[in-house]
Amino acid sequence: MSAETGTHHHPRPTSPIEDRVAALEALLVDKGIIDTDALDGIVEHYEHELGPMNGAKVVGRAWVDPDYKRRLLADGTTAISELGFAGPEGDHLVVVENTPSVHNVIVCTLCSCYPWPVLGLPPRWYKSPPYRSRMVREPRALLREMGCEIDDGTEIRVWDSSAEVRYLVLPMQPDGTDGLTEDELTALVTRDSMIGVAVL
Amino acid sequence: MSAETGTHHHPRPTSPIEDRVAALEALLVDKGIIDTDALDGIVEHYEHELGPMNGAKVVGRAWVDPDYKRRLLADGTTAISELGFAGPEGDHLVVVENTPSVHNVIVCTLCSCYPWPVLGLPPRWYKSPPYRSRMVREPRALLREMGCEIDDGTEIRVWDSSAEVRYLVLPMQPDGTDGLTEDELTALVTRDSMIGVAVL
Amino acid sequence: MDGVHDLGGMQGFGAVVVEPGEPVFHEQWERRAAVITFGSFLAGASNGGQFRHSIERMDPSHYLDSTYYEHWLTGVATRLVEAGLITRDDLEERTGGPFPLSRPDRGMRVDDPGADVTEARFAVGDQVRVRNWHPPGHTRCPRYVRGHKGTIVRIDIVASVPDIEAHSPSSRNEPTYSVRFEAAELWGEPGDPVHVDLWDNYLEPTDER
Amino acid sequence: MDGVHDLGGMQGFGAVVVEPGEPVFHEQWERRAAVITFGSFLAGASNGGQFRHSIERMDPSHYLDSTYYEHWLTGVATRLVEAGLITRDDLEERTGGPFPLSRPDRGMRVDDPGADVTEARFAVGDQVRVRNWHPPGHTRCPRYVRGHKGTIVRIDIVASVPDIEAHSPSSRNEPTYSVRFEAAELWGEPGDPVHVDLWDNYLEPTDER
Repeated sequence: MSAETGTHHHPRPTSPIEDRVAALEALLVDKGIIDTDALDGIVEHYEHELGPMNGAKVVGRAWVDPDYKRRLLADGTTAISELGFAGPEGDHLVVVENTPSVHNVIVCTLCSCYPWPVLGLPPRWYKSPPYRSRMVREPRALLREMGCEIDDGTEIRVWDSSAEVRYLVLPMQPDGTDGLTEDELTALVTRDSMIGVAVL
Repeated sequence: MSAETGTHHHPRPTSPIEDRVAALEALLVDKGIIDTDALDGIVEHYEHELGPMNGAKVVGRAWVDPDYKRRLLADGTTAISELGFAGPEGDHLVVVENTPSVHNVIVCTLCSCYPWPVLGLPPRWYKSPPYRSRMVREPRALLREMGCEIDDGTEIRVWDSSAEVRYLVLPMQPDGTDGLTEDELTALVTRDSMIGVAVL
Repeated sequence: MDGVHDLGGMQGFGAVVVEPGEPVFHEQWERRAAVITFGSFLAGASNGGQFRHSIERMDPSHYLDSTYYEHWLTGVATRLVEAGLITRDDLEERTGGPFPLSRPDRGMRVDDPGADVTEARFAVGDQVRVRNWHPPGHTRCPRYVRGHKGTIVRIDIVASVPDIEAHSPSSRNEPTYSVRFEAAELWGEPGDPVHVDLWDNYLEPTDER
Repeated sequence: MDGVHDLGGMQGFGAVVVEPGEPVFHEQWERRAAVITFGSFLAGASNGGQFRHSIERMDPSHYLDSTYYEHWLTGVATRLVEAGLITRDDLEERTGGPFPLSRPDRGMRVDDPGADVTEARFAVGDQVRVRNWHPPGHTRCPRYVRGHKGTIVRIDIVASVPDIEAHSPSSRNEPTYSVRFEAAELWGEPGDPVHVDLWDNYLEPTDER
């Protein structure tokens, strides 16, 4: 870490991040600006209750229920809220469907927008400069580098979540899984397949 | 300083710059790739023989000798070499003249190109991201911030030295200096006035 | 603001490094930074545009050298100091050392944001061109699409314009769109299309509608 | 390569800090870095395009965090390792620790650079448009003028195209021009003009000649 203030000619090394976080928290509590008891619960909710297991339920349902899938693609927010998933960074959800001719992948080049209610808080690589810079410029090459080979005949559609919409990719159901139950199908769905950096 | 290799998630702090320089120099000498005795002389030449005192002589001559000034503006490289100044980063010199209606300023946004034979090696601020980023985007505001106020009626011409040409600004001769000798005039000329971030 | 945060299309950042089995928070301080950030939103210290812009204003090398939750911490602390709820001296005294904040806001203050726009100016299928402008303040229009032509593929909600809410005591709502850009238009060579979500005022009609 | 080195028009870097009475070299290591750099040129380790590109390929935060002579040192060391004259292991063993080098060259190798162009395609006063392209390798065409219209104000020498010499065992010469761009064209608002020196192949005719 090297955060410095001012110019790099006169470096002013920063305090350790742990000290800075502790100082700001203590200051805000002392001044009565934040109430950590309530907030601890909120963050625990984000940490434990939100995550790709939610998105997987949406995908599993869409695979077994054509009517749900139709509603999901027409109005993602409403169809997803039927399963109980809603909240910050999920007020306007759009689901984009992978098909043999189209593969979708999501990115946020300006910061790190991500559909929290269905995927949880984003992984570091999603927030990193390499992913944010390259996914719009060379999606096919980057997906290949990440182990996701897309057929030349398949168009890759990149979705840069630069406004209010948060995207979820609906992956294709893997071959040979037609006999599985909804729960079994849900268990097959990975976070990366719902971002679009993997296929199932 | 914080140079790290790899990603910032797994920092690998670098060795001190002094150690890196010493190591590379020793390695190249041992392998016979460089001969530091000869090179020391070259660098001493750059450090002590090149600098704004050269450019000042060009400017002083142009102020007292209208024929030289005409040749200087028509072919900077040749006219400057008449005074004995030439060499790397000075093979294609263009002199841009300040007038009551035009103020010129030079920058190199992509690296730090600079007319070495007449101005020497560039100062740090010329090579810094703030100067390189802002001089093309908001020259008038940046010049004002640097203490150089240009009349609203005067066009500022920014020259980004992105190819082979290196620029020298010919400042306007200060009022009330008509009676001075060439040497006295030369002594008035500053580096910053020949970059275009100051007027005399 | 054409800052280093505007990463779309930039080159030279190397490989994407995926950490298998990554936890939600890597260190306890990340969890505490999230607590502080959510708390500061509840305390009304920032709207979305103000918070994002406080991060965009970080020193560029600090931005690139630090991870997401340090961005949050730095942005939140900056906003709290700017709002007068805490002082930098208090912060550094408690920290026992330097606490870098973001650079000052250089955006133009908007006193009158104008009337809301509730009708979509464009229809799905329309060709549009993104305006060429380079505001010193906050915007959600990435640099890599400015000046380029695209096609409206979806009309989304009417929402507060971030460029305004970041620099105004008030706000203006406008329709948002998803716009498809062909790779050749953006990068000058064939490739796959990119869709970018843009506010109404970022767009202009083209002659080719 | 659209890297962080391509700084023209970027925002967020703060004030220009001028050091009064600044020496040519601040530290002895800067002088030694200059010695090494000049020596490596004499040894034929790089042409101009290769050397500049070796610096452009530095890790972006290393680039922003370090000063000019550290850029030189890093570029020169990278080139010497790539040329097989030294190895990174040798370097790090001598250093007694990590010696960061630049990232690998991602430019397209040019085997046949084509014939020299010796006649200027444009005349002073011609309107031109800068091509919109985003090569992964070296170029001396700054991003802030790509796609924009300007006017030829000066025809300069015929010179080796950096984009080619950085990625080819051979080279191609072309005329260079100084091109004037109005502020409104570049930034979308009134202001003072910028002149950029560009190689012939960076430019296209416009309909408005």
